[in-house]
Amino acid sequence: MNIHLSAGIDAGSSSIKVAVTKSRAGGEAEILSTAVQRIRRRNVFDVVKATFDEACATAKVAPENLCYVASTGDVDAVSFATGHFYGMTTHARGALYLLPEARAVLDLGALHARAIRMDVRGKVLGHRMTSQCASGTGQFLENIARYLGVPLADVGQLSRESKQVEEVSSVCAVLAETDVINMVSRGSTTGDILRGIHLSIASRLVRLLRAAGADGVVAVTGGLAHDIGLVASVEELLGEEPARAKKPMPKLHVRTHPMSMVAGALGAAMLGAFRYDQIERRKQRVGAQTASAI
Amino acid sequence: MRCVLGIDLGSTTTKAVMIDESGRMLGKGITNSRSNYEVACAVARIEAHTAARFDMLERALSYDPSAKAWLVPLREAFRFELFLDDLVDLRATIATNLEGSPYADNKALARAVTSVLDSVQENAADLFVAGAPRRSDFFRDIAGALFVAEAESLARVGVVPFESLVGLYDRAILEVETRLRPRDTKSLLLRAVARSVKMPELDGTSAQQHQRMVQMLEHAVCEATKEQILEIAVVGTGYGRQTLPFPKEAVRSEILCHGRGAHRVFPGTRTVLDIGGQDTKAIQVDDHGVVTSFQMNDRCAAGCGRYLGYIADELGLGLHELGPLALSAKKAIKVNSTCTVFAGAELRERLSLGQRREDILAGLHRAIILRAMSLLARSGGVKTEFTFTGGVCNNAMATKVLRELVDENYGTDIQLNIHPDSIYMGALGAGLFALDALAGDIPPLPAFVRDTRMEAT
Amino acid sequence: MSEQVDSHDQKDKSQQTQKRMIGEHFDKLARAKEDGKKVVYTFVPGNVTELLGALDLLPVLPEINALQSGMRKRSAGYIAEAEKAGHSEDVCTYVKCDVGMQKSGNIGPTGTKLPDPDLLLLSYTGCFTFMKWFEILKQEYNCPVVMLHVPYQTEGNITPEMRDYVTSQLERNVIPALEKVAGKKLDRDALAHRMQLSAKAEEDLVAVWESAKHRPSPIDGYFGGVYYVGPIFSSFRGSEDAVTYYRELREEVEQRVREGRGPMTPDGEQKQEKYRLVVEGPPNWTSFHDFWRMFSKEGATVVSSTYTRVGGLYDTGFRHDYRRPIDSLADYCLGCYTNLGLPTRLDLLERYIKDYQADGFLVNSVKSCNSFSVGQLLMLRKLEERTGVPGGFIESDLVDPRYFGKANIENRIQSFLQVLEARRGKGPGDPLPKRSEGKRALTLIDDQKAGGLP
Amino acid sequence: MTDPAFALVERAHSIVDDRKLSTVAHWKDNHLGGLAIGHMPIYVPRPLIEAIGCLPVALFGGGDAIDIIRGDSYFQSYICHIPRSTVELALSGDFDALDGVLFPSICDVIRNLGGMWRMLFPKAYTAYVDLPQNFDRDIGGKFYVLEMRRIARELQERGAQPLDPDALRECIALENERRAVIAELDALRRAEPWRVKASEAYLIVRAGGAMETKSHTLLLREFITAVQQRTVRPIDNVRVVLVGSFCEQPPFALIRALEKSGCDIVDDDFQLGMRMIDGPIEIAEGEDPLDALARAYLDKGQETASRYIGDLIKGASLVRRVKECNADGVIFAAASFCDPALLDQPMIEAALTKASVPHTSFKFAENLGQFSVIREQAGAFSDAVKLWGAAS
Ligand SMILES: Nc1ncnc2c1ncn2[C@@H]1O[C@H](COP(=O)(O)OP(=O)(O)O)[C@@H](O)[C@H]1O
Ligand SMILES: Nc1ncnc2c1ncn2[C@@H]1O[C@H](COP(=O)(O)OP(=O)(O)O)[C@@H](O)[C@H]1O
Ligand code: SF4
Ligand code: SF4
Ligand code: SF4
Repeated sequence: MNIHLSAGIDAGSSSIKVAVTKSRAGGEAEILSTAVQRIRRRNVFDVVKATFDEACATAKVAPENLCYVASTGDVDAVSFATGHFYGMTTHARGALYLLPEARAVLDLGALHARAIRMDVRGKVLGHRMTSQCASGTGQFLENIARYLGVPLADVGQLSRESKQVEEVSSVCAVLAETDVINMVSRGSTTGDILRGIHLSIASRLVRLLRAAGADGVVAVTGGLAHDIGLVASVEELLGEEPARAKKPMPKLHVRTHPMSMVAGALGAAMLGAFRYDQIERRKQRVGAQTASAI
Repeated sequence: MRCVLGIDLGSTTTKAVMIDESGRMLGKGITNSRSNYEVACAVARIEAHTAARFDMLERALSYDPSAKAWLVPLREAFRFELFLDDLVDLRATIATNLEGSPYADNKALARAVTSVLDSVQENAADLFVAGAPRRSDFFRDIAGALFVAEAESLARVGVVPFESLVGLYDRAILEVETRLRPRDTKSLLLRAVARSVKMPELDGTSAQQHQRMVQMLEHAVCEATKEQILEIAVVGTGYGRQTLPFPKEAVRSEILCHGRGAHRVFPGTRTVLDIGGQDTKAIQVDDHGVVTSFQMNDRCAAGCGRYLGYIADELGLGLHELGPLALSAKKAIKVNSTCTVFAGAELRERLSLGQRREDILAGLHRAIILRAMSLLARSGGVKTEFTFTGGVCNNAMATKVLRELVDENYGTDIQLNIHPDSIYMGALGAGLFALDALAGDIPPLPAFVRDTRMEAT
Repeated sequence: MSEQVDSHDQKDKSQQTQKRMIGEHFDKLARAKEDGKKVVYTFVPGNVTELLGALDLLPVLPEINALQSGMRKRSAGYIAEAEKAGHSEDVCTYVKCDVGMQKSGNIGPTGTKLPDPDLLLLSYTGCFTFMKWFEILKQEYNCPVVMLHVPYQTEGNITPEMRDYVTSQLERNVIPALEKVAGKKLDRDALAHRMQLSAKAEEDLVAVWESAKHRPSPIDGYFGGVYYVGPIFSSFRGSEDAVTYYRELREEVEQRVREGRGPMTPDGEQKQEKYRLVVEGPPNWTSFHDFWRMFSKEGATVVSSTYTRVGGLYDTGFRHDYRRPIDSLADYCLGCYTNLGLPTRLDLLERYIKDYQADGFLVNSVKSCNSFSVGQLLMLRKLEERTGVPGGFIESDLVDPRYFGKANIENRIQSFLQVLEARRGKGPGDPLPKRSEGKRALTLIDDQKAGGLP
Repeated sequence: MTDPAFALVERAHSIVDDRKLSTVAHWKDNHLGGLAIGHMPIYVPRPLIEAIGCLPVALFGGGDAIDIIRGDSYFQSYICHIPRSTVELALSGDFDALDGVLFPSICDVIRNLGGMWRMLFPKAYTAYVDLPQNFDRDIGGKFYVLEMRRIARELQERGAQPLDPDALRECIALENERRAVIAELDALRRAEPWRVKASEAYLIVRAGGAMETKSHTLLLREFITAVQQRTVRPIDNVRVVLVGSFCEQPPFALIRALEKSGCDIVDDDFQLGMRMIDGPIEIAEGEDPLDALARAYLDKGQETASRYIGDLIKGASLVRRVKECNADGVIFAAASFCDPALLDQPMIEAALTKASVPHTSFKFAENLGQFSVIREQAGAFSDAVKLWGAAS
């Protein structure tokens, strides 16, 4: 069986993620490298190029040796892709690779949150996502963290250490800032405030998961998977659910992986290899048919 | 003198309006809403009291037509006196905080703070002259800007880190802001008189003239502060009614208050649009100022003043700069995102595509007013005369777009009122409800702040 | 339309009669299968109960079941059930409530299981959702449907073409289908007899409606009214029981008029009649009593309403006519309130406001029902224009408690009643001197006078 | 090389976007005394209207091009979008070229909108067209013929020509011709979807809504000839049938977004009225053409949410269509708050599931500006079909 080198580029709204993989037909794959760069206020095309080059260099793979460059996320951001797969498909595939027991994905990015239910192959069976409202997203947390003067990387830990939750009354990511201002002036600790925000976001995420019909192990992917405070809050709310529920609900377990943030890129890279194989085989089949016709 | 008070505790600002028994507006006060609603209400109320004293002072001087010119520097001087008082408090607070902190022994830091505060005091004087460009009237903003500027220059020469200085300020200002200090208006006024006659505007007058003026002003101050102001009734309104520090009987809905306030000022008003910080209301009133229908949008920042605030932050601009900048647009770029946060992201994206900041801003302003238009339409449309209230009135682009859209949709013969005191309409309406309570034989409503004798006259 | 009258502190005879009738009907339904009775599901507007009765068929009205589920706080669960099965959030909640109920075992309002239908009689009158509803039920129950398409009265009159269309369907589709299920021929004399009974009850019902012209009105023509229309809108029109019920009801109401008493409310008799209202639109069922109290505790009586005309409009003179049974059934179907064009609905409301001397009118716009709701905002404006009487607008839903915002609705009702008060000249009129302002554009007033900021 | 088909699409696009209806005004200038009669979705007997010398003008709401301000004030938040934009356009004077509007019986919203129209525009001709739900020739057919006669009579009172059977015969023939060309276009789309995009066909068909039948047929012919000359390569897309959008139309950009997310829309029910009758309207020897028109509606009307299906099974005809056009799946896209479509949805989904046809559903509004969610959803759908196929 052939060995395919492929790359996946996940062009998100806040950062670009790239993964280079080596796959065998049949699904076995190995990660050669990953790279993440935040866009900040730079030109997206430049960041894509830079991140891609970085990943190729780390993997010691020349771009021309890649059989497939798959983009995901923003279709228009990658001008040199062989093909494109949609975010839900790639996150599902990537999540399944990182956490094979997962049957659902919670993909948490800068401007969206998605709950995806999938089968053993990573095929999307059902999903729910936030659309026009940022009240459950990474940008919301970023804004609050910026306001509190806390680096993103510390957000999770601070929230985990909180003993007392500050309840956020507003559902809106913007108006919640007013709540936060009030909390600060009341002298609440940063951790308590963050935990309040986390729980408020988490309650929305739990609803998304339920609506998507998630069951069993849920893999958290996307940048917010790094936020252990948020993940803990989702766990906490899931734990409280049965007490409140009238009917028994499927038991959910959330899991993360150190590479969760690049799940989309990883999935894209692997699906790219898979698709390459599929097309090659089809070509051969068509070729064989033509041959026999002659 | 008997009077009533209306207080509008908004999400962003708290406003108070004082009305005497004849229905005359005596004074109004505004402050930023804080976490501590009682304090916010009390401060707004004190400000209204002060304004009322100035009103009385003006009347006490009305016999002398030239006195009007002196009132302006007097007001500035008075503001400055208040500023200095607050600054004293700030100094003390920082000192206390520093003592209890791990940096207690850091002499350099202590010295640096003192020096920053000294120069704040010094530089502030320039801001309190007639016509001086002041970004805000709130102590937090004025002192903050001066403090940060000074701290920056100190930090640049490497004396102490910027963060430690600003950190001290941030902590202390919260305490100062939420601390209620009694205000002795009379002695403050007398101090202001002494200061004002030394102000540059009054240069060129002889010593004798000075002397006479001081006497006249001091006399007027005594006259104006002699009479006690008796608050007979207070009615409160505003955002998050459950959090208002008022008894239930003394609370009226914002809808009713805005409708009534706008109608009082412009009796022809049949439609009121209020765009505040966290909500937008479209209100229809009848010829008595009674609300007949309304539509409201809250819980979502898209379409409220906060939307513009968020965009301003995103661009690193002040709120007051937003409108003028948008006015210079060549066209309005349509913004697709409804959500404030998404609009912010879209703004960034469009800027990176090379679109003009002004044009995007124009689109953002249009978006917020369009949302208001749809609320208006749902509440019953605009009929004859229309009043725009709330903080967003201060944004010239918002008012321009509103005018255009009203013209387009309801014809150019609609009268659109925008009062410079638009932000007080809710408080005024509340005051009028308080006046009703006074007119009827309803027993006076209980006072709302625990310490009722804040004004030591 | 409910047997739930227990909150009334004293039970009138008519109420006991109604309770008995309903109880017996549901008992019959529960025993239908063992008794060998056939069951036909159909809708309230345009129902041809006399036909069913004459053929000894038992009617079930899914709309009534849905509203009962709403009153008994079951609807939220049923709706959730239907939404889980793929029904959209956006659509009529009666349908979802019914589908959910069916999926949860089809337990009826009295706690017994309802029999499955032997036939769905799709009386397609005044609402397009009816068709979808029975298409869905048809797949759920896998049973036959017969369609009775009633054309819409756009112009407020019934043309011979319309009547002919309906009677042909009755004669050639509906009656044969019913006969097939019933296993017997329709006895035309029995039908005529039933129609005679219908007309009798209708006569008494109209007298009850008109009693509200008295001051104080002895009835509430909306909240109370939905109880009064129960029998005639549902399974009992054309029965002796219904005749008895309406005779008793009329006597009681006439007695109240003589005694000068106001209507009964959930908290006993309403003592004061401060406001007389006309209401357009169905009520909310999930918080029916709370909703009612918002009116009764303020002294507001609804003197007439359009919702109580959805199952037949009798006060404009229509009566079932035993001499021309099929024609009059057609006229009945064509004349239900929701089958009238908006201008006709507007005329009717205007007439109610004038005839019943209302101080105001209120629209309760329900999310579920496009048939009622589309156009109500325009009706509100036009009615205000035409009558000069203030109108109020509230939004809720029939049986989805998520759309009944109690505080908001209460707020609006109170503001509305305040407006009525103010219109009478007793309101919080402005004691301040009026000043008139200048021309258009940015009008400013001299603010220093008003005490500018120092 | 410039693509002549593209130029035709552009022309169609400008007609579709012309909300002031200037082509209609132009037609009136050239047909003195002719009436322009608007009609709401989905179906009215257009040949009848043309036969009495009127121009039928299909009205499909305001799309995403207009800001709705007054239109909103007449409709509660839970009502679909098309009536808002329709009222907005009318109040803005954009319908000034029309002499009247027909409101066919497709749902309570359109029906009541007709009533509102009478109140808002008392001078305009407003008629409700009650399409029969009884498909018996002697009952529903008879009623429908009388209904059509009434409309012809009422229009005649307003200046239209009297109904002449020969004229009607001719208009039916023209309509049949158009139907045949549209069918040809549909067949082409199925065979080579990369040659003609659904979004292009959408514009070409929709442009006919405000044209005389014969001019539309011409445009369609020209377009078919032009696309056949295109040199294009097939793309690795999935083939979908899109249903649910028979009344309020999705924003044009949404159709494009779906195409971009890897879907070839090989069949759809956009502007269903233009294709409502399946096959030609056949006039029997000596038959009154009005009877033939009614008969075509009764016997050959396409299945859609506002038409009673009688003893048939909901969704069965869709499954058949999916097979016929060899589609990989179905996208059900309905307007938000569209009761007919949304009440149909669970029944249709059940039928598709039973027949193992992959499907996905979403809601839209005609003025939707953000498609990210829909694009993701459609993309995930097309990915899944592409990678794993229908057999799952
Ligand atoms: N170390 C971290 N801790 C907490 N949050 C993080 C961390 N890194 C990234 N994030 C969050 O993840 C989000 C970006 O996630 P990502 O999946 O890259 O989004 P997108 O694909 O939309 O760009 C950011 O908004 C940020 O809030
Ligand atoms: N100087 C200014 N220039 C432009 N906009 C302003 C200015 N001041 C306040 N605003 C706007 O007014 C809003 C606050 O309005 P306000 O009526 O005080 O709200 P609330 O009643 O909720 O406290 C702010 O969010 C801002 O958008
Ligand atoms: S509620 Fe806040 S976060 Fe949500 S759409 Fe509105 S502005 Fe955006
Ligand atoms: S739409 Fe209205 S009339 Fe139709 S079923 Fe629902 S509630 Fe009844
Ligand atoms: S979109 Fe649906 S509900 Fe709206 S008018 Fe059209 S068919 Fe009726």
